[in-house]
Amino acid sequence: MTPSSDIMLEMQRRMLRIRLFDERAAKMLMRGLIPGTIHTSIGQEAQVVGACMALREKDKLAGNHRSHGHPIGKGSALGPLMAELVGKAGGVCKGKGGSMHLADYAVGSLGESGVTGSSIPIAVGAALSAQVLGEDRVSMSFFGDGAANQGVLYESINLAAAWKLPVVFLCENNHYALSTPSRTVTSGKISDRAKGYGIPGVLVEDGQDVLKVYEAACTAVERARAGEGPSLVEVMTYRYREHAEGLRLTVDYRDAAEKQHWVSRDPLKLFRQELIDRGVADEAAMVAMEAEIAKEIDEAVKFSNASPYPEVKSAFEHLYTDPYEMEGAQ
Amino acid sequence: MTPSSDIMLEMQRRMLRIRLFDERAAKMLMRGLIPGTIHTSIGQEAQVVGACMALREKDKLAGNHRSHGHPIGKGSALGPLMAELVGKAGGVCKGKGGSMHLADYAVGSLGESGVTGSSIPIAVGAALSAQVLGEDRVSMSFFGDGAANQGVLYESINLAAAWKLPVVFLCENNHYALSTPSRTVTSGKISDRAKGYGIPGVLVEDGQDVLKVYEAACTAVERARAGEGPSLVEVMTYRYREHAEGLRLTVDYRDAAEKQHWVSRDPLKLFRQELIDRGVADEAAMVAMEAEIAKEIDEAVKFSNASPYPEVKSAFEHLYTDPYEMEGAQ
Amino acid sequence: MSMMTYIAAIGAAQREAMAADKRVIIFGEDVEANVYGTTGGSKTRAEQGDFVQEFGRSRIRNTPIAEEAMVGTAIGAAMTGLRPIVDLSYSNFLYMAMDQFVNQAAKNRYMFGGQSSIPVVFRSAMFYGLNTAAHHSDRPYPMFMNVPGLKVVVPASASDAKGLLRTAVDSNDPVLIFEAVPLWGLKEEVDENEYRIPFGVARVRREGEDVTVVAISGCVPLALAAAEQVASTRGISAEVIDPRTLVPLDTKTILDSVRRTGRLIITEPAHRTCGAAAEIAAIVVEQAFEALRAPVLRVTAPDMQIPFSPVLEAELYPTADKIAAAITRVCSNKPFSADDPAKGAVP
Amino acid sequence: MSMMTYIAAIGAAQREAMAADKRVIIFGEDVEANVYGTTGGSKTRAEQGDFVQEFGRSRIRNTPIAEEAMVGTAIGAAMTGLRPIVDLSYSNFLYMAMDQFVNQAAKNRYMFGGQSSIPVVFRSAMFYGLNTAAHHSDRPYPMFMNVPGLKVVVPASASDAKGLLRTAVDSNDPVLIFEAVPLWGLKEEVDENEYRIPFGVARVRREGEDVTVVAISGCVPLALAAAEQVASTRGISAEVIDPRTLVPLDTKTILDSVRRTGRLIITEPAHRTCGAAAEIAAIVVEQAFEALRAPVLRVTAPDMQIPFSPVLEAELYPTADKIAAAITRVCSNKPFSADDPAKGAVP
Ligand SMILES: Cc1ncc(C[n+]2csc(CCOP(=O)(O)OP(=O)(O)O)c2C)c(N)n1
Ligand SMILES: Cc1ncc(C[n+]2csc(CCOP(=O)(O)OP(=O)(O)O)c2C)c(N)n1
Ligand SMILES: [Mg+2]
Ligand SMILES: [Mg+2]
Repeated sequence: MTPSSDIMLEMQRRMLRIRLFDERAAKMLMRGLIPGTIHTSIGQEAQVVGACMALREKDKLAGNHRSHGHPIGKGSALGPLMAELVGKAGGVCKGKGGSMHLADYAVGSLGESGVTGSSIPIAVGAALSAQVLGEDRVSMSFFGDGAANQGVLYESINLAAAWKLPVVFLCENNHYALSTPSRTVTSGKISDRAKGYGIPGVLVEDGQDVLKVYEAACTAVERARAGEGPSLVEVMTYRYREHAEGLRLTVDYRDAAEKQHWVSRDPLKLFRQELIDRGVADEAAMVAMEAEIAKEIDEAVKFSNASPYPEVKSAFEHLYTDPYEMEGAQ
Repeated sequence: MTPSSDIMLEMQRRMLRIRLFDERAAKMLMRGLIPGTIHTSIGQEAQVVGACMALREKDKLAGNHRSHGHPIGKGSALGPLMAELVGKAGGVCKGKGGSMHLADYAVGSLGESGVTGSSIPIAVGAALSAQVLGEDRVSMSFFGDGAANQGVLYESINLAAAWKLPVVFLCENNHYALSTPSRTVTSGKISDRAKGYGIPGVLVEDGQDVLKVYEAACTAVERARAGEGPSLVEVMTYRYREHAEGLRLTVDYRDAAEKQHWVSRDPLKLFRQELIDRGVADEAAMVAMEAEIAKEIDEAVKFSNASPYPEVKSAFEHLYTDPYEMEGAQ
Repeated sequence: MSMMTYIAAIGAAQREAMAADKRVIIFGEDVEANVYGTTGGSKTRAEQGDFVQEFGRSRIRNTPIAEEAMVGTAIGAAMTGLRPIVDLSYSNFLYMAMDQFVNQAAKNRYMFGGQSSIPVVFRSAMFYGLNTAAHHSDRPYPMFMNVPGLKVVVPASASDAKGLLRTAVDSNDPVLIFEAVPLWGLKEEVDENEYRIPFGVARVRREGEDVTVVAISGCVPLALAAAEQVASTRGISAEVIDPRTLVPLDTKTILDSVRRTGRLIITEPAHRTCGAAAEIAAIVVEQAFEALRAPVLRVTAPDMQIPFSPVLEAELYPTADKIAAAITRVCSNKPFSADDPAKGAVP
Repeated sequence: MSMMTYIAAIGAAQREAMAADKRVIIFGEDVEANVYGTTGGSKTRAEQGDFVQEFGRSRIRNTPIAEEAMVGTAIGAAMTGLRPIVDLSYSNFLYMAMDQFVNQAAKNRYMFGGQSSIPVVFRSAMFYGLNTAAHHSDRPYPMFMNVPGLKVVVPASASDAKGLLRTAVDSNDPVLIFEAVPLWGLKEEVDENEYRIPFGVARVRREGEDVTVVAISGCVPLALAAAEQVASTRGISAEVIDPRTLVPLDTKTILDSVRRTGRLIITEPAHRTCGAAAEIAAIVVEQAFEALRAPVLRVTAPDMQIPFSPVLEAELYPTADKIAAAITRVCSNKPFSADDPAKGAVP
């Protein structure tokens, strides 16, 4: 099932957004314009976008610390995302969350979690509300190969399978958890773990091919939407940069040849060529798209620069929804 | 590999100990002689003893709330166990633990856990110390079908497999977690979950046959001892009594025919007959053994009756090993 | 009005909440079989009145034993339209889901700049004094008081249990209710009609002039008994205040009382260090220091785990006698003046 | 003696402990690559001094991201002959293993009547004030103080960090060490030889006569700065006490000081409600009431989660100015007498 040209072009557009957004953000962090730290999805764009494009607007997702790609892949406006990374009042979370905790309820992004694995049952809960309220929506949980060793994933898979909840568990296997090679701490194959719960466990060997990811994600999403319950999809991919920007490790935990192999399979370059080969677009159209996205990024940075820093009193807002008087506020 | 006659006779002896100990304890609880509550292993004796007999004296085990069978199966003296249930100073835990928290370090029983699943990594830790210190011992973790849905089990399996630790995960599948049928909350087959971690997952369909359990347990224990890592063994069995003594549920959550089927396969009756058929023992020998164990139980109760209640000050002992002065002790 | 037990009042509140709003669902271990007595007609399952029959299996669900996923699923469901009540049975099992309580329930609304609301209720019962030993006897509510974003409720009577649970379900923020099993059988006049009891409003259980006794959860009846005791034996008039909710806490009622009485005792079943009693003592010595005429005493469980043996466990909790002794001490006729060394010896 | 940073002192203590006793092992996420800087020659991996090369992969191990199993495995290993040090990196991740800390580490020895000892050290770092937002900025040590059976250590200087960690490894009971990342870079004279600092012994960082300031973790340097400030601007002499360990707590040193000064401020980075400051205030008003001349003030983080934006986060923690203001208030020349209404207004 080949997606329409429009869909394929949108895939490339979103992958470009992630790539250029993260490249810009990395520069800004280095220049001290973004506080704290950020984790880029550079190299993993096909895995993120292939999965997100399988979702409809009403569908929900919850993610992790490597958080920019998920809302962008789901269609978030870039300005408020960039403003959030900088800590501005115009940030999508009003400057309260920052990079690891992006959320954009306008597009169904329920929230990224800086605590690995912690958001997995949140996505299951969104699937439960859909089932109980009879709303036609699916949720997707993004987590890494490292988080896949957290027990809460298996509790969540078991619960979702027992209740036939419309949720997709999507493992972003970039082969490493920070400095730790997956093979050294992960026994067996993550996607094989689905079998023990009687649900489909799908392995996408080539996570750099956005169409392969999209196809696997669509199958899982359709199954969920049809009321047949959850699936576990494991996508093999690679991050091109260090775990987090600014992190300096003197230990070479990644093999140069391995890295070279994956870098040579850059998802944007691959799909750009494919679009041209398929006659979906020509070189000129691609150049135009790249310019268009570059402009979007500039706009996003402008938006962020134009946004003021939050007022101090906002630090004391949004803890509770109901009116609440805090003891000993300082 | 048929075990020796001595081993087979010891199996029947230990199964009898569990049966008679629990029957007596249940009576004592009903008569108010045992406070709190107890969970009997009546009906599950083959599953418990078949597993424990695969262990050597130095080997360790950690269990759960259904706790009497594990130390008895490992060879504990009955007196201190009974005294513990009553809350006497002579109890194996000096009256501090009670039924759900038996531990007998003399036989390698590291402790039962009233919190389901919580003791699983404790057994993994005992396997780690064996590996690091180069001690030739294996540990076994006992947990139920309900606890098998706790994430900590999969974290523990993954860690033990990654480190090739000498531990056996033994699931006591008695088909129910309190009032909840396993099939309604457990997706897939528990033993199949091992595959996702690249370790053996063994299903013992007939957990009422002590030799079948013993054989599967021995294979897993030998594998662990040989340094090849953990195994997951799931034993199908059934509890003949209510989840806990004194618990009165008006909802019939267990089907009468199902219960009848399992009761008809009483592990003690089955093995008694088998011992006679195999010519390992005759009727007279069996009667003698039953009388001998009945006497052991009487002795255990006598031991408990003779033991004083702990002194109040002992409530303030054993929190810490190092000398410690408590603020505001009352 | 009718006489109702504490546990029946919880069941009644759950029934009302389920009937009133389809977004309310209940899940937890063994709730379908009404094992803990709050999801049926009564502790024994009456043909009618059974929640499964009344509300259906979509809205009342047994869960696997997986507290972390259970709690996280409830949070996610609350963020997307439901108003779940999660029955965690024993308070000891909350620890399994600690990450979800602290990192998700308490933080999501704040981290996301107010995009989400998390209307979810987590019920658990403090089974203490029942010889179930350390794995089934915890009173862990103080540690949740240290987590901003959660609300902490500790009902001490049937009518409060019902009205506070309804308010909890109405709350648009996560609420943890800690029920006191020793009070499950206690009866009180309860209104069969719907009503709410607001959070942050203490209940003055007994008025008095000489000393303020703030009593929490299972210690409320003990404090009332102690108050009667010192009244008859020593003519001491003790005021007994039940805060009912610890987050938010009704500091005004407590401070006003201490400003009148000049003396304060706080009694609770939790461990002593960093308990609710410590917080209340700290608030009072900050904000009503001028009024204090005597040391503030805490009557709590000591910093000790709970032993199984009845002869040992009995020693560990506050009793009416211990509370009465503390009251007597701070009210001893010895006048307290800043330079009276005797006072130092009080506790 | 040599100048050493707080983080280097931790690394030095770990190296000493590993070299001294083969039963000591270290595991946690990314410890092999020395990501957090305490398992190598320095933050950058020096060819020699690297723990993996020095002690081998059996004794220093990367774990999967599975805190619950990691902590439980360490407890089980400690119960059977090892003395593990578990590096949990951020204190926010302790919640994942809460059940293991509370139901296993704190209770096993007690429940089993003393059959087991559990010599295990759990290290975690409180990364706050660094714009990492609510999921990476918690200071959760107070909730562990409410759990009998655990020891809670909060080093505030390089020499203390080294000596307390050695004592923790020697301890036959579970110890949780909460390191303050804001202090990681702070240098102090540290003895390169082995030494221990006993638990339960506070360190008087500055002697004074007018007011006692109990400062915890990252607040110690702030309190010292505040003390200098009030000394020069107001001639107030403040005594600054660092308890160093919160369980056990050196109440004697604190009480003796308050009995001299008559005034107490407690400052800590944790949330206010049920924090260590509340406990210390409660102990003092129980046991040294007669000496108190002014309300006891707490300077803590408010009951609020931690926002990301630097302009917001900065507002939330204690500062030298806030501490100085509190000191000034309680030392205001207004004489405090029991019937002076002004006092009520102090906080
Ligand atoms: C519960 C928890 N433990 C540890 C960490 C620290 N940490 C942050 S990201 C990370 C690695 C995550 O690896 P993976 O899940 O594979 O995601 P990736 O970074 O590779 O995308 C770790 C260990 C955390 N944030 N939360
Ligand atoms: C963490 C936790 N959750 C819930 C309980 C309450 N509980 C005690 S036993 C039990 C059922 C356990 O079922 P299973 O693991 O199959 O063991 P079985 O009783 O069938 O032997 C439950 C829910 C508990 N003790 N601990
Ligand atoms: Mg990864
Ligand atoms: Mg079972």
